[in-house]
Amino acid sequence: MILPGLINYWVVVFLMMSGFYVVMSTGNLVKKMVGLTLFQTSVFIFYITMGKVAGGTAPILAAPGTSYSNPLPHVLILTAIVVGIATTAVGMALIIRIKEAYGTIEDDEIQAAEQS
Amino acid sequence: MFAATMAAVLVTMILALGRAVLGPTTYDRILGVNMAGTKTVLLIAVLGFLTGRPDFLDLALIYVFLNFIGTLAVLKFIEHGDLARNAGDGE
Amino acid sequence: MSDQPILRVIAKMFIPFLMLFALYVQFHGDFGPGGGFQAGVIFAAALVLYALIFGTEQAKRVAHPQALQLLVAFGVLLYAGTGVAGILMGGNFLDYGALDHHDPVHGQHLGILLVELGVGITVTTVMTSTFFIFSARKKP
Amino acid sequence: MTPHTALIVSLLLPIAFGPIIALCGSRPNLRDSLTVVAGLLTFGTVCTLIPAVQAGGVAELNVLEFVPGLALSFHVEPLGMIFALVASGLWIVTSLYGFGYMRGHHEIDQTRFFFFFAVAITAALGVAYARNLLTLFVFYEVLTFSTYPLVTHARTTDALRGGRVYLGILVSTSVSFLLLAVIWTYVATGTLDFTPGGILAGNVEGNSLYVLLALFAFGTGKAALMPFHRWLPAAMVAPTPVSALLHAVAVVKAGVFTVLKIIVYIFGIDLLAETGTSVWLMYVAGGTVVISSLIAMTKDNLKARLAYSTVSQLSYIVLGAALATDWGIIGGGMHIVMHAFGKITLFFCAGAINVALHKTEISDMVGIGKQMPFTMIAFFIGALSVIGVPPLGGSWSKWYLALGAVDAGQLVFVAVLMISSLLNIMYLIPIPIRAFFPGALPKPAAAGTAATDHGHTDHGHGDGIHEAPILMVGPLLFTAFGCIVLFFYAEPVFRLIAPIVGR
Amino acid sequence: METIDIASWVVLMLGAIFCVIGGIGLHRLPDFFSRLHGAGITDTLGAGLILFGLMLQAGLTLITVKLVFILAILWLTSPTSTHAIAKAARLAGLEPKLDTSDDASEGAS
Amino acid sequence: MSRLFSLVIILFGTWLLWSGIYQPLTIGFGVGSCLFVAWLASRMGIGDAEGHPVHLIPKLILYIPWLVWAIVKANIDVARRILNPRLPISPRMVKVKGTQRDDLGRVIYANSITLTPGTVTVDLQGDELTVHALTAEAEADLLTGDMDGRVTRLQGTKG
Amino acid sequence: MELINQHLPILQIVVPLIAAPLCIILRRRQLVWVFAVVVTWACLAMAGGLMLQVLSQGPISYHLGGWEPPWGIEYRVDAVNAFILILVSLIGAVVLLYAPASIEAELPEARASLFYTAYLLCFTGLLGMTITGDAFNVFVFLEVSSLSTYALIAMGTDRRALAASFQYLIMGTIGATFFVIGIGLLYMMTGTLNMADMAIRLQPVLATRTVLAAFAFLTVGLSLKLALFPLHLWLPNAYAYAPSVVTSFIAATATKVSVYVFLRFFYGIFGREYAFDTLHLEYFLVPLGLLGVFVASTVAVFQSNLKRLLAYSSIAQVGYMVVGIGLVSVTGLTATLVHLFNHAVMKGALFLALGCIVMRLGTVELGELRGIGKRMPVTMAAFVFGGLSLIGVPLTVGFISKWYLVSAALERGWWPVAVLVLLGSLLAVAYIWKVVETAYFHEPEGKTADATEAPLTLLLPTWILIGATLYFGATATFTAGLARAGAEALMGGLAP
Amino acid sequence: MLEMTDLVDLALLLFLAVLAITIAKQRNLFVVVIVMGFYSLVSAALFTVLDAVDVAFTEAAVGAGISTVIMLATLLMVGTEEKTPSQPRILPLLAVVVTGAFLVFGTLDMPHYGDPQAPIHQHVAPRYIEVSGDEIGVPNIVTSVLASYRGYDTLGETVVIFTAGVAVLMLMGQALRFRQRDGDA
Repeated sequence: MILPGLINYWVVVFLMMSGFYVVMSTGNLVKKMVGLTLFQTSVFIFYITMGKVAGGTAPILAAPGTSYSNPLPHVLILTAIVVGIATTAVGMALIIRIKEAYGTIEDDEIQAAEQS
Repeated sequence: MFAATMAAVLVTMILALGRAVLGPTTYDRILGVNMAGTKTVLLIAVLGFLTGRPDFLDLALIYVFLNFIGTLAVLKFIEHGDLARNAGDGE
Repeated sequence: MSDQPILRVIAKMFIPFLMLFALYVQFHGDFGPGGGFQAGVIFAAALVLYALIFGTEQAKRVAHPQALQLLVAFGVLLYAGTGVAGILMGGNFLDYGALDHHDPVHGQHLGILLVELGVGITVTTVMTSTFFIFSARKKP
Repeated sequence: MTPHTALIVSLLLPIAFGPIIALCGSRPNLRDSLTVVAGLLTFGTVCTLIPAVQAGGVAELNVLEFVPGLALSFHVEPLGMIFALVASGLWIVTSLYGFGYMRGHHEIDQTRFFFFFAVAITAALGVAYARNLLTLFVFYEVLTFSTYPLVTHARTTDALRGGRVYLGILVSTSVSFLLLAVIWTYVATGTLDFTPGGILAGNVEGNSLYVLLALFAFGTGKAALMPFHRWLPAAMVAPTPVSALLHAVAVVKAGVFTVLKIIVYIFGIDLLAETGTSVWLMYVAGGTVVISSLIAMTKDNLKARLAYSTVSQLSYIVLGAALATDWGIIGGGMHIVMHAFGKITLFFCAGAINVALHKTEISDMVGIGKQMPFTMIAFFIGALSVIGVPPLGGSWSKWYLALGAVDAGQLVFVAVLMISSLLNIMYLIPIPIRAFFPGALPKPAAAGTAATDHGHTDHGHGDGIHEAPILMVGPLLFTAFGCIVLFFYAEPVFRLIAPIVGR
Repeated sequence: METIDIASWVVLMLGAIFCVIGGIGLHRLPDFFSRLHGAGITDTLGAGLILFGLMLQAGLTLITVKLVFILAILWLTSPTSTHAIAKAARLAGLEPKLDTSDDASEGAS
Repeated sequence: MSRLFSLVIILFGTWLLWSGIYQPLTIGFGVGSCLFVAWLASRMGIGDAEGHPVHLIPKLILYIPWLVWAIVKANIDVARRILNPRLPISPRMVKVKGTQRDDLGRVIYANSITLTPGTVTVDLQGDELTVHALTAEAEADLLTGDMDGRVTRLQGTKG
Repeated sequence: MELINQHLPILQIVVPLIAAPLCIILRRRQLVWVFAVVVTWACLAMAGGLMLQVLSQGPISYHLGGWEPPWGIEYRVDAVNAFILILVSLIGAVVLLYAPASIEAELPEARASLFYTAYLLCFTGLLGMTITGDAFNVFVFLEVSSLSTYALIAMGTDRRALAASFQYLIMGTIGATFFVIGIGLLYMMTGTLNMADMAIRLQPVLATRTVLAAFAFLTVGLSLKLALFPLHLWLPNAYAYAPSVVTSFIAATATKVSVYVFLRFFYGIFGREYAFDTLHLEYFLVPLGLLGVFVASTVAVFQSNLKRLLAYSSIAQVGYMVVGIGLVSVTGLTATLVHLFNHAVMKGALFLALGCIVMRLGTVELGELRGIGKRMPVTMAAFVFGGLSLIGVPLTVGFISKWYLVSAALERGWWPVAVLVLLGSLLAVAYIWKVVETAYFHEPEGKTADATEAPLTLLLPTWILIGATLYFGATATFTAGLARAGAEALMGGLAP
Repeated sequence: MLEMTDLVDLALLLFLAVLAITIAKQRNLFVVVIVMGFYSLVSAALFTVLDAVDVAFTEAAVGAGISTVIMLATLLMVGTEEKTPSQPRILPLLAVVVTGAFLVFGTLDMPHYGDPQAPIHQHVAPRYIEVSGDEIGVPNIVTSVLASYRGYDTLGETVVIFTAGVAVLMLMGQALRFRQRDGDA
């Protein structure tokens, strides 16, 4: 049985948006980064979801006649994951530097420090 | 058969997850997460059999490894005493 | 943390297998899940584990930061160099088939092996040195 | 020298001398003589073009393909010839005058001054030679920006404020109206070349034509049509040679020249005459003539009064263009020359008075005729020429303008011209009169300020002649003389202009 | 073949049951330290039985070898992690909720 | 040196078991990988007796079944208590001394304690283990020293 | 030589790409610099070569790995991106000349060789985004350039550089993620990632809601990257606090490349009919662009930090480009493309001039620059020329852009747009003249009192760009011709 | 059997949703990071269910491993408590709701989950599946595509990682100083 075909996507949309919301709503830089990671990871899920073929298996050649899921999204997401971790690393390095420079990692406090 | 096992694993995961979400202390959360992590290993192992392609157990293996490393990192973090201040974070 | 016997002992037993597993993943990416990137991350994880248990300074003696930096560059160069080799051998950039004119499939295989190795090296070294840099930072 | 070469050389000479002048900054004498040499050479080269123009042959030159399909191109046609002659000729005179003024006044940064002066002249020549609207616009803007440092030369707060108004109005109008109009024209017609008979006919019609004319007329801020005239008095913070050359000759004339050219070669007088599109412009110009004359009367500062006088005189030319008749155009063209000579004389005099006696207010100038007889005589001649009294050059242009008005059936503007002349008399003539005959006329109300300035006034009442340096008096006498000559030899000017309208 | 299937089925079910029990324990037990024991159940016997059941399914293949590896590593690491968490909790000042009743009364039951 | 050698052998064995692809190239990679890992391990100083306790393997074979049996028993016990509506537990902390010679032995002991549900090693300081026991029985079991002795014997004979 | 010609498209990217890790190996800063300079100029030469090839043979398609396009990644060079390639490599090459003197003055520590590495990576990323014909490949190189940009920006001496960089990182990553979502949706509906292939396969499914969503996500994602008002918030601080070299390079290239990608997607993949005739993107782009022009210019007038001032001006200029896109005509696109180039040249020059000032004074606060025109005449002259270009004075490149933009607006009959565009440039007069007055109408005092002219190594690159500003302003046949060729290609759509 | 995988799929998605909400609500950054690591782990499990074993591998290694470690290392230096947000966050919520609504709107015309007739399964991918075995000679299609067909993307990916390394080095500078001391000695 194929479950009503779009529920998966809707949940994924929810995931993406919760990540997006975290980024937008929090003033804490670390949490912003976490939110970003959440957002990106959810996008990965989105891609992978669309690559799934009902009745398919992992795209590693096995017995002839096997049906495989689509390998292309997998490849794309492998790349995207790498990009994600790279961004995280750079973001975290920046956060540490910000903490050293400002003594805080809260957005509003940083802004207050600049104004004074 | 595998399906039933799978279901049980899922239920356990839900329970562990519940602990992770509910807390109340940070350590309960870590415990929940850690336990759910090992359950993921089982999940993947069972899944391999369920889908008839059990040759992806490397995945399960890496999960065990990483779960361990993750937990150690957490411990290292706690040892630095940073968490002492907010041990019982309540809600 | 090396004064914690349980962790120390278990980690010591563990690390060689983790590293071996990383290499296994590296070289079996053709046949099953895995490949250079995953291998690199796992290898880095092994080094990170070592650093967690025995301290960053000790880990730096094992994996010298300067060597890591050179290897970072080397990984990329290996990948790009394989691509350029494709050009020099008469194909397009990254055309591994050109690496072996008699048996393009073998050329492909060789090329994939090399580029995966490049990826693996870069990822390992970047991740490791990133962790070193982070953990060596004094708390402000 | 072929006309082509002459064209190039005359354009390049000033700009080429600019850097040289700048480099010679440490040796003022060399620098100043170079400036004069450049002026003479330029003027000479421009003169060589006259035969070609009179022969009807138009020297054309494409320099750079500006944007594909639109080149920076030049040619010489009668109107441009006139303007080029005036600008380059008076440059020499002004330079000479400038040396005297700048040295006499101990101005700072004279090198920079003469450098930008040279650039401005190039720009003026560029405007004169423009083959198409784009080229004209380009040099029009270059002129604006290159004169800005001249206007603000003093670097005082006042200069700064004046510079802001100057730049603000000129750039705003040119960018928001003129450029829009230019591009519109291009989009509508596909060309920007100045073509006898105009290019708009058949391409733009109805209300658009009105809008376009308005954009052009007001966009040419340098023509100082009300309400965009404020920059001109504001720019009087500049040193007098600048006011003289740029605000009696180059800049303002570039403005009215642009209007003339656009009306003649872009709209075509036939189109305007048929459609009556420009009638409103006549009223605006006429209004400007009268109103600014009235304002001029209230000004006690000599340069400010002259500035408003200029605003008024410029609108004569615009009026002439707007009349869209042969005589109107000819009158406008001639007025460029006549007014240039008259007004530059007046400005020179104002500068000379300033340098010699440090006086800027008219009410302080009572009785200075004794100290500066030559200057004040020249002033008198210049004033008469501006008013349009024979036997001075100014009378011709006014005559032709009046003819044009009659031709166009707009008799009301004949009246405007008359009234304006009267007003001119009222605000210009009292100055020399009271200079020579203190107490001959009742003191104007503003004279009261003189009392507070007593020490200053005293200085002026010394005995004997106290003229400005010869380098200043010479040029102003020369231009005053020019006013007279132009009355008797107006023929060449007329012959130069007439071909535009096919006469 | 049949017997192995049945055996593995039984083993898997047992494992599943232990897993769930551990999960329940995670919620029923009163404090963090006692919950560690609940987690212990799932990690040791629950996981062990399930993996063992899978081994039975796979037979003598490399898959079984891998399952053995997984189990071995799991059993090596899970007590270590548990210990680490417990120790960290104690270091952070979290005190176990100890049985306050008399030791003897408990021993009697 | 011999320990390093045994490490390589064990690693290579592991490789072969994991790999499942026995082509010259792959096996060659395996050899290279094992050597590389061994080299790094020796650089790290983790190939010693503590980190590579190859000498214990024979005895471990005897110990593990016993441990598994202990685990099963403890599991069943704890599982019963969890399912019991009254939840008959009485958590307690207890300190025991490990009689093993070195850290390796104590670690095996501590982990064995943790592996058996009902007891968790909370701390290991010197030779003293702090254990959290869920029930009095578990505590009592621990205090019998049965497990302690077995682990000690695991190491013991080699002198 | 034949080999090089044949592989020019890939060499364009791979040469700087390989050079970056080599920089790490070379280590010595002077050596690295010389090497990087050679590489960037070689890239410029290659970009020129590509342009010649494109002009003589039409679009070039290069199959990476030898795989045919929809299966492998394709590099596709046509008139549009060859133009952008030239732009990016020109700016990259010129700005790099400027780097050593400047970063020694501005970088907190000697991190020079890493700096050049990151610079080359950023350069590579931008080129890669431009040249590729594969939608996902754009994302990869986008991230290469973005990540290096974050690091480069954070090198600024002011601690605000860090906060700015982080803000950019967040916004940039959100933008990139939106972009990825958009590509994912498109991929979902077409099954391909090759742009040309996508354009064809998209036609039958254009009416679906999914494609609409993809369209929206791509729009928002790219708008974030190109700092379209009101998604520009990351830009001013990032430009203001980055080291001058970085600001010059990024300001001149990064948003430009994003604009190009924007064009590529909307004209190339979705097609003009869909984006504009069906969805009327222009009613969204033109108002936003104009709003951006006015708001950003007005804010710029009130800035006291010159870098911030220019940063806001950049936002305004992006507004012009977007208006050009929204006019949907060959002239409008020509305006956008030509402005890409023109703005890059002039803004690069302006920021370089500011770099000279920073080097001598350590500040670009307007209040501390009194009389600087006297002390650093050559630098300030460059600034004034650049400023004039920003205003759009004839004989500078700014005028050319304005000319095309207004022509396009009038062609379309949107005369209010034309008027607003012109009025917008008056605001530029306001903020530029503020600087001119401070620089020239005060006596030098304080820091400026004993400032000296910047060294030749800084002035030379600055004046190269100013020279370009004036040259291409006087004769725009080259730039405008290329831009027009590109615009026509874009209007025709990407489908072969 | 298939029903089961779909069920697992949904169950895991729901887990993820719960975790996402936890992350959003939780103030203790330490917990946030741990839960995020776990989120990665669960999503990796989901990837396995969706046949993306390679991705699962990577996501597990990265998300649950390195990424968590790096974040924890950061937390060590910056503290763990998120300040209570002072102002109500209406605008973000609005933006998120609008974006989400648009995405949901976009899903309405999507090919259904798992539909073998979806365009992506018709166009490019089939070729990979059919001929990569012969062309590349590697059983893992993902590896073939990753390293050969789209090898250039992977080169880009390597460069991204390299860039991140350079960026971190530039920002934190520790290793460089170390190197210079070394070099001078």
